[in-house]
Amino acid sequence: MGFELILFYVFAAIAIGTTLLVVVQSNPVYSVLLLIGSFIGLAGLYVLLQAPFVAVIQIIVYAGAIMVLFLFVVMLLNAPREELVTSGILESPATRTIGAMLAIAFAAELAWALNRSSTLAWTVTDVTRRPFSVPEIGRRLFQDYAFAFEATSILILVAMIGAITLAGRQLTEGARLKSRPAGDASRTDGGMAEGGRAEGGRAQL
Amino acid sequence: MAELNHYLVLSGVLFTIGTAGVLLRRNVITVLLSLEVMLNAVNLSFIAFGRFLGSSDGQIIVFFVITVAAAEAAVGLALVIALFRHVETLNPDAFRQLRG
Amino acid sequence: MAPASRRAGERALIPSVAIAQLVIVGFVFVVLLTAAAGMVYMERKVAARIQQRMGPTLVGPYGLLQPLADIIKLAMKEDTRPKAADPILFALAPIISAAAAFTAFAVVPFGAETDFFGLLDQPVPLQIADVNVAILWVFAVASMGVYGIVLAGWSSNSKYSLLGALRSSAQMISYELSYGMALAAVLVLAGSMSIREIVDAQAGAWLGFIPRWFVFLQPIGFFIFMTAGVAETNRAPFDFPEAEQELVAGYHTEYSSMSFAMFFLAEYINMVAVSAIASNLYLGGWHGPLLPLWLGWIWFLLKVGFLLFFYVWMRWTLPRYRYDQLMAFGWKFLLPLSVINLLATAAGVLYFGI
Amino acid sequence: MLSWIPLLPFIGFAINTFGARRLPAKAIGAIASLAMFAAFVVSVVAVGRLTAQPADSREIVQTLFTWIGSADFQVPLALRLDPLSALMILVVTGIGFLIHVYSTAYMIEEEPHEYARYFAYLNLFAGFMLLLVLGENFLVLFVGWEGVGLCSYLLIGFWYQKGVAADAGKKAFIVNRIGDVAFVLGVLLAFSQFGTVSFRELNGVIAGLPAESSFGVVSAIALLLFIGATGKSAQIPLYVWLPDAMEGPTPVSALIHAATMVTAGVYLIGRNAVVFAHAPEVLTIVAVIGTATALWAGAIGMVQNDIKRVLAYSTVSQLGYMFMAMGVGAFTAGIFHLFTHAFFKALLFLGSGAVIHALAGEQDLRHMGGLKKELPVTYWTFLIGAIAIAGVPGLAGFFSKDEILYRTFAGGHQLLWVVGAVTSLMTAFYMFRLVFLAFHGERRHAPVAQGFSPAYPVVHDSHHAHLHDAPMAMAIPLVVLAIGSVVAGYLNVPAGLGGSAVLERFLEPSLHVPAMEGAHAAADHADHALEIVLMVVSSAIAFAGIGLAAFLYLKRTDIPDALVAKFPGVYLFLVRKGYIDELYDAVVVQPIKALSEGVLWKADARVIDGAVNGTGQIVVETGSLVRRVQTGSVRTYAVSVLFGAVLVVGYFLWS
Repeated sequence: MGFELILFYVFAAIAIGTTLLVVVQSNPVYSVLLLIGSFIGLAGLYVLLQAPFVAVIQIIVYAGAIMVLFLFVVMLLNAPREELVTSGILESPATRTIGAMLAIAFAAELAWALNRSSTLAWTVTDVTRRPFSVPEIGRRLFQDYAFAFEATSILILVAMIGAITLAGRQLTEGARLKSRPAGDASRTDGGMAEGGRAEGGRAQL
Repeated sequence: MAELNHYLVLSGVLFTIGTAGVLLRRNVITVLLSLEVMLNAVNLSFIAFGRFLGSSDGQIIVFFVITVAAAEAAVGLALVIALFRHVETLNPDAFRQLRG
Repeated sequence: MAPASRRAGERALIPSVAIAQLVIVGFVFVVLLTAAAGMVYMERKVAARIQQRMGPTLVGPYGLLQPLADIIKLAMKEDTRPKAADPILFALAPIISAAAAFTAFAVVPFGAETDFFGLLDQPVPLQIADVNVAILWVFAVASMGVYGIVLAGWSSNSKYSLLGALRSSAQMISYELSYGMALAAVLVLAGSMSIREIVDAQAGAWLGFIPRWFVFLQPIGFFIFMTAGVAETNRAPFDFPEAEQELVAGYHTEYSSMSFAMFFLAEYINMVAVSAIASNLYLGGWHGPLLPLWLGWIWFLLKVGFLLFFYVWMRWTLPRYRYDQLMAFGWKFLLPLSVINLLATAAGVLYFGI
Repeated sequence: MLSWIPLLPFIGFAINTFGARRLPAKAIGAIASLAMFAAFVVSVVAVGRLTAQPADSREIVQTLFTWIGSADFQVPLALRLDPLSALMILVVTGIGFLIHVYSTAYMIEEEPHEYARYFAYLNLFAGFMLLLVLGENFLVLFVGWEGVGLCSYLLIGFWYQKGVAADAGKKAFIVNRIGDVAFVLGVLLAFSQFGTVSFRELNGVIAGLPAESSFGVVSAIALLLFIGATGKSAQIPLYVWLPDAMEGPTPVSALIHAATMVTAGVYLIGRNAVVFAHAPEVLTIVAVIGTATALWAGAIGMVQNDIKRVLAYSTVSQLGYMFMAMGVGAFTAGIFHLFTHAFFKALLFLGSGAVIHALAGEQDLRHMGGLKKELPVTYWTFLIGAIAIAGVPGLAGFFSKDEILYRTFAGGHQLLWVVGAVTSLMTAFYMFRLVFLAFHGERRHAPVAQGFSPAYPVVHDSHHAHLHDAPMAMAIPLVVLAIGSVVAGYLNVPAGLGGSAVLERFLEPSLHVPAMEGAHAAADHADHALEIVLMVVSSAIAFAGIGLAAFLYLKRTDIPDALVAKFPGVYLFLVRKGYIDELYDAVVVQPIKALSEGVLWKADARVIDGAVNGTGQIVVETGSLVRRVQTGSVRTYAVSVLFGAVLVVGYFLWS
């Protein structure tokens, strides 16, 4: 059992453990933090897979940007602990069990697929040992995949505009009146942070 | 020496966890987080395949996935905020105005 | 005979290098801690001088032991926590900031390769880890630093803290972009992401007397990097997270004793890290005239010291921005400027092969 | 290099379009003219290079890029310069430049942005025309072909506030469409049969075939192309648009409707000489149509009273001549006439423009007269033009026209020759009728100011204002063109007069037709005595026409009215242009209107709308059923998605 394998198990344990906690955790803030932990574990795995670049990108974009966004929203909404509301038919045990069963069935299928498929015994051969240098990846990304790249950039732009138009709007009077007293502090901050982001957004556009 | 199926199994497990989260959680934000988990599981298998097939496509596709995930998170969270302003809750089952 | 000796050499080599690495790690850790302490002293002295005061004089000669006194004081204090605070996160937050601050230094080289005067049979780089995505690493860690502050602000469940936290996170996110762009410009110039290679790309001199430092090729980039760096470290004139006059003490209002000390530490280590990276990327790291390569670390220290002094100088000279001004500056001036700078650099490399 | 020739006018167009409201009028005119001049210079250089090449294989080809590339159908956007197109670009750019200069003065009273619009159109036209003549294949040519059509529409309707002008524009556009359809069909047929749209390849392929004895594919192609040509070049039956096109500004009439665009049809035939040569029957049709047009238009031209309409009909008639030449296989002669005609007809139009300018928009011959004294420059240049077109020996028209007539006769088409001779009599007659009515005698005033034109504000009362002769910018082009009209003919002095037909030999490579060897040989070796005789005859005819005109309109000015009184029917018939417009209206326009009415209320309202509404109904019905599925709860959707995923994965695992 080589050093690399040990590392693999360590990172895998981190990833699975944190992810599980993410799902069972009832406090969204914790969920977010745990998810960051899982990302870092995955980043470690990427490094094991000779993809350090992706690993760092994963940390920068996912952990550094997307998750901050989540954290922002959680704080902004001063997210309440999950209420145990029972909202009509959907909360009937039947549907819950259906969901659970589907999930299990899916897992079963995955397992089946894994031990059915023949590609699994692959290990790294000398051909594939060589890691990919960043310039190499960059070249492919900007030459072979240039169109997809441009397309995604446009997608990002659109998403940005959409996010700003959706969330950048100031609270309407009605919403203000309905606002709960508990979270007024966070709401004011929310307004400010929102203003900050909206402004940033405009500057970007 | 880790083999491909180590990674694939791991990715499958993560994916299932994410799926369960999406289906079972009653908090939109957590649902979105579970979605990210699923995406990451897929990324992992992409990179693993890329590594073991000796092709850089795996990594490149992961970039695109990450980009899309960023867009998805931005819009999704914006929607969550907009919805929260109306119904003051994060329970997805509360957003029923679109019932046909 | 010869083979035997080589074998012996090999046997001797492996552990000695490993030891050297460990030594370096520990060394860096200690140096950073002391540097933070030193910074406290320097800060107070310079501030005093700028305000025409003497500053600390009583404790030790020239008040040199003042930092020690401060640390002891902090350690002795009671560690309080608000009732409504979230215990785990409240404890976690300062650790995250401090850890992030230290981690950033993992990829920062501070000297040429050396074999410690023949101590080792094989020279080791004066650096913890020479990874080929170092710049991105720095960027990533910088983006991790946000969490400490945000969590601190949120978990202590107090208006001022939350205000500070949100402000700072918005600020850091905004300035990270310019920060990254400036880094990108440098790596376009050097054609590598390993800081060591970047530094070595700055060896030598133009016309024999102008050192080949990137600051001469990237004056705008340097300016952007330093500005964004100040914003990243939440120092004046961008010290919104802790705007005493506005938010009592911002995100660490509720903190006291060692957990407060950790934030303190983190801030100073961040300064050191940013200065070290800046002097590596723009000021040619340990390359400089007059000194042999194995003494290059002296140059390095001088440069870092200068930049640190510059930090303090700025803090006590410039007034604080207004929040909207900060945002406007970051998004409407710094970011476009950095983009233009990057494009210009790329064009230069592409067409003139600078 | 070649690409610059059409590009320069386009650049001018762009500048004038976007600078319309910013640039001063002077700058606009200057830019437009400069663009044309630059194009002219480039053309001269290009032609210089061309002539430097060995005589038998002169051509410059420039392929810009592959325009259409699908499997075996590759169309490059290529320009080709050969002797024929060389001649054309020189004409287009040279005369075009002169007319631009002329326009700067002629249109000066327009609003600045209108002025810019005018020059933008003019440049655009020049660009397209050059593209047309330089096109290496049918498609490129077609782009130019349609482009010039568009510009002609825009420029005819330039004073769109004036209903007549707008209608004339539409008329020109639609009539041209009819021809264009045939043109496109011809191109498609050519492609489907011979798999190429490149002139050279097509002609090469066809040159290999024997001339068709009966009406076959080649003949069909030729016929279709010819119909297209009749549309553009105003031949029977599609000539009706050209006279109305005179509603446009006079320089436009000079450039588009006399010198360049209308000759596109002739050029097209010349460009595909081989194709036509292999379709003898079509050639005959061409010849007959051309001759008929020449005669018919000449006849109408004799009685028109609008100075520009007379010129318009004379243009139609001269084009008829060109087609006659093409029809009898005398391609060189036809192109040669095209060349000379460009000079003197442009000259005549510009002269008439000067007259109209001086008379502040007056166009009716009956209200002119005695302008000789006030407008010396205009008069003399106009006179030269008239002499040239009439075919008086020594001037351009003489050589080209006699070439045609001679070829016709030598080609064994005596009947056509007779008609052509009669036509040249008419030509001489109406031209000098025009000259005498306009310039000689004494001034006849209109009862009230006629001939509305927004270019001339009504306050500017024409009759008592002092008549000013053409200003410099207008005079210079007149003079240059006058010189051209004199000397242009000497490019191709026939062998009969001891000349060495330079132009003919220059054009030989482009118009060389293996199948016609016999005819050419016959023509070349025909005894020069016959040629001389024919020349004498036609000169005599020309003088006769002039004399008759002088007699009727200078001496016995009562006779014309008497004639009119004697044969009112004929006169009315001719004045009304043979009721052709009315005929077309009755036969074509009205039926189409009726048909479309029917379609609108029957087919469209019932069938199509019914279908559309039906679809909507169906959608509504299904929607009301299916909408139950839409529970509006996110997680139901998630579950269903996962369900689908499970099914799909399961399927793949089973198989």
